[in-house]
Amino acid sequence: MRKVVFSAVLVLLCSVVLASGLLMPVVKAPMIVTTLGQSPGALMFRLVCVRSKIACVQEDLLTATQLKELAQAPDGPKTLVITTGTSLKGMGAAGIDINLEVERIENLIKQAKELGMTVIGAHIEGMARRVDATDEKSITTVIPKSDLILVIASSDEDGYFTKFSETSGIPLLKVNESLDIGPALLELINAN
Amino acid sequence: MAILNSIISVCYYLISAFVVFVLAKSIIKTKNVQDAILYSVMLMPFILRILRIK
Amino acid sequence: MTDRNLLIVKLVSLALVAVALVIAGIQFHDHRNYQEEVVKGPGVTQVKKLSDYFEPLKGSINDCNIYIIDSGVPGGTAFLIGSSHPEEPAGNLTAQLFVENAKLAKGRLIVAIRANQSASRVSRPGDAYPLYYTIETPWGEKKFRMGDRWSSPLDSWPDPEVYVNYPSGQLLAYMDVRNFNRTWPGRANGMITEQTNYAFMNVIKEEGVDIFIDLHEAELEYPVISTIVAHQKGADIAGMASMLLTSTEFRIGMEYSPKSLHGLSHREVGDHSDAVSILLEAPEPFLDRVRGITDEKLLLTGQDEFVVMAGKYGLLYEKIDEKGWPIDVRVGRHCSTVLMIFELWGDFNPGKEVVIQQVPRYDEVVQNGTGYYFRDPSKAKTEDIYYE
Amino acid sequence: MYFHAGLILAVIAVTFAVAKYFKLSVELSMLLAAIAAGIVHAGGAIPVRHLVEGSFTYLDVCLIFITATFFMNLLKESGGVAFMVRKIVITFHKTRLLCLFFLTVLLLIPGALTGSGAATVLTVGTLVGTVLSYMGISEKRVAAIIFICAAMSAAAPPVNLWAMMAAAGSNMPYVGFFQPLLVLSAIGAFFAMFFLGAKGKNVELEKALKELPEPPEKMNWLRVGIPFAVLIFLIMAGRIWPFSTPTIGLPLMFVLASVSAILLSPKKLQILRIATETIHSLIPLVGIMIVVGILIQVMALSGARGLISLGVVTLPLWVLFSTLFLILPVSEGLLQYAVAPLLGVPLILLFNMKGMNAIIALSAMAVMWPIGDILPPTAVVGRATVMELKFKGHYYKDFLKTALIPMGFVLLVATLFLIFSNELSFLVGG
Repeated sequence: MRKVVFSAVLVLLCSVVLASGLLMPVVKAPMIVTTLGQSPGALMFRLVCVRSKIACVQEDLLTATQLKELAQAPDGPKTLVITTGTSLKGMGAAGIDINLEVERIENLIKQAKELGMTVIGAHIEGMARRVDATDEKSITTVIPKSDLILVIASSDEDGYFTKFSETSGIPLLKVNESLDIGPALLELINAN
Repeated sequence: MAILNSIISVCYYLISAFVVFVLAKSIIKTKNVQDAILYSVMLMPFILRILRIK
Repeated sequence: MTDRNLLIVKLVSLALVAVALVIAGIQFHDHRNYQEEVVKGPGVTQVKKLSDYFEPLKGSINDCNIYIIDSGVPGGTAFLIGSSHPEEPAGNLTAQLFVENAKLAKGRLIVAIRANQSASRVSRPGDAYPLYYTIETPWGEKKFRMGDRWSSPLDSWPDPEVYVNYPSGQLLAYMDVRNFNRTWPGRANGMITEQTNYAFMNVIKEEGVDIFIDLHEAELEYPVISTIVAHQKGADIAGMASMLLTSTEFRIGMEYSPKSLHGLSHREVGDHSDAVSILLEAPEPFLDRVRGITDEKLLLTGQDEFVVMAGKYGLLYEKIDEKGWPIDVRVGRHCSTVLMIFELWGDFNPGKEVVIQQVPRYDEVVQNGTGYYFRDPSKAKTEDIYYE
Repeated sequence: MYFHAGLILAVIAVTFAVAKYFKLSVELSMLLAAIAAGIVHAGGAIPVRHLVEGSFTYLDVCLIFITATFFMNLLKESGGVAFMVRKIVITFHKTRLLCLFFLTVLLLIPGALTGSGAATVLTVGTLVGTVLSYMGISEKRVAAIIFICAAMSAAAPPVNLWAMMAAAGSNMPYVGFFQPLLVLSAIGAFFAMFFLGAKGKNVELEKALKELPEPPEKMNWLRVGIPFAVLIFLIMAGRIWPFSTPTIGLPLMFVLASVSAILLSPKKLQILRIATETIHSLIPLVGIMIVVGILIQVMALSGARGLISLGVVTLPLWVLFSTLFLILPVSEGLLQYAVAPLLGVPLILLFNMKGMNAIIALSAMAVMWPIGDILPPTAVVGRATVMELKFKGHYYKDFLKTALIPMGFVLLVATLFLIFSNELSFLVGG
């Protein structure tokens, strides 16, 4: 295990946090993470936060009402993170309803903006979650409405997110690996 | 239940055996050469199943 | 045609069919009865039978070996099974590699190499699978049975007109009553595949298994590929394993086990026991419907022009090029993923560690080949040889 | 690989054509094509194991055909069928539309329960056909109605073998299909029945009763109903008490229902003779299934199957939508149930990838496939229909041509379901 952790740290140190020239939004902890498409991206995001000691709650089915209640608590979340890319295990009846998911997330983003929260749209599971139409729907619902786009290098193999950031003016935070997300976020939080 | 399932399984071997019996009879009786060949080919799965080979 | 000529045709066609039946019959018979040799590794402390956990399986075709590798040092108990689907060879090869090599420093590891023996002793009509495949080893070739996804009808006949999974009541296609990864958690008075699952659940409960891993492979057209599928109890471990492996060895994803898809190990083992259940998928182009020539070469190299073409049309969920997905890569992925999951299990559950040694990781398997890790039965003591 | 697989396909086509030219039957031509392709693939050797193994592909389906027909033949011999026909004619001869409605429902039941259109034809096809002809519907229209309704019964829930096999192959639970399949198959069956059967003279009751065979005096609804009740009970028992009922399987269910028919028959039945005749009459049907299995195995072995599959899934989506109404029935005519894993699985994965509703899309395809059961070379249900109805007209000019409009209607509706799968997702359920 030590070997693995060592190499992971090594990769982390060598990784380059790529940030676009655009002005970064204010990112504050605690964070709350949810997913459009019920893929484990939100879980991974929480795990990397835990490793970097950033307060983060994972709520895969978070609703606008829940968010409002949580945000009004004293230690309520200040940043909403939405991971994109859908889970396809068990199509049909065992799968997810992408239209309901889109509706939930649209309401959620609207609520977050009303609450003055920063919204991070993230794609952190690589090209494997950029294959089909539901993946695309998940991305196009979240990313254009985000204050910050967070991706790992393998999610942006074709430069899709870089180009989108350039044309839309939404800042992009691009890291090499998912394990690099924590340190990169810490840097942003500390910059405030 | 296990015994019942075994009995049911045996019934299926008996049904297959009966099919083989009828096919064999048909081969003997038929006057059509093409039918005779087809019936022979049709015997294959039923025979191997009855012999519990496949 | 005269009666005489007709009689001749009849006799000739019957004779030809008889010859075909004898030739094919011998091959089917040999395949069903072929015994794979397993040399007990240095870590194996006990070899039990599945029927020790469920008496009715005694003497049946599905009474497989249960290898126990005990460190003697208190810790957790892990359970690894291969050949849930014997048409996915990286599963049983990896399991056997663990049995022949693993030594434990802490905790216990239980392994079943051929979880569904019946399915490993039949080939699928209409799909033209090879009957065997051979793995090169430093001491010669080692031959394995290529099996099917479903148990043999010789052991489970007939199928119901629709299969109702126990106890969920979910409807599945009729032949799935013979699909070992649709019949979990099993049924004591069900058909043989359901009984086998029931026996495995008994192993899990009686041995106090903490973490259970089921080894699989999948076609590239299928969305759940190169991934770790985890019951919610194991989601954190699987998510972390996915990230660590992706950053250090190879890309592997993670999926949650859907709560409404029943009969699969990653759902039912977790729901019906205290164990965390995880299923691993490696890419196997041999299983793709668009595959070209179906033979042992495709099975072992994973190289196929048609599958590559499907990839160019964006129809696949995993990358493929002319190098294909060789068996060593697939076995190596399973080895590293299993080791990583066990390591993380220990990190997340102090005092319940399962510390495994002498099992190669991905790079080593790819470099040396899977066969490098199999022991030579001709040099082993008779009492150390077991048969699958 | 492309050349090799293409060559194998060419060898199959040429051998089949040559064999047909020399007046060999469809079954033997196909067998020769499979053997030739196998030899070319193996470089001169005969892949014996594959030829034998392929013959097992549809063994269980063959047993269903055999036992279902045996059951129905027993009812026929005991006079039960004649009894039912007379009763239906007497009861409904004045209310034509109601009569057609009940006959459609009757036709949908056997296939819905077994997943086999041939089972419908073999069990109730003759009975309904007879009634229809007494309602003044021409022979070719009767045959077309029986075929379409049989095809729709195979598509109808709860058991749709194509959907089940494709769902199994793509790891979808077979859940949520009941409603879309019911809607599609009912639309198809009722359209065929009313389109082809609405017009016609009223039944001349006296004449009909005079011409219809007389059932034995002791025959009554109980004697004819109980065997059906036994069958339905056995099927339902497996659903209602799945964990305390042994696994009986459809063939044995038909045998058990047959036993009750024998016990209740008012006259002594020559069981052995009927059983022998049943199997004998089914030889063309069973024969083609066994030979198709062999051909499929050789095609899989040589990569020819993969080439076809690849060809279909790499078509642009709009081409696929506009040609599936041809591709699916034609491939069904060629390969039978094997199309579900062969084309169904890659197609459903493709549709899922494109964001379509997988359940609606698969339901639509699973209703289009059985329509192909009228097409050569296998034409299993089509052949069964003309065989059972003792149809005297021409297979293509009369039977197939009459069925074309309802076939086209079903294919059109199913294609619309496919295209608008997301809009129709509210139908998913059951």
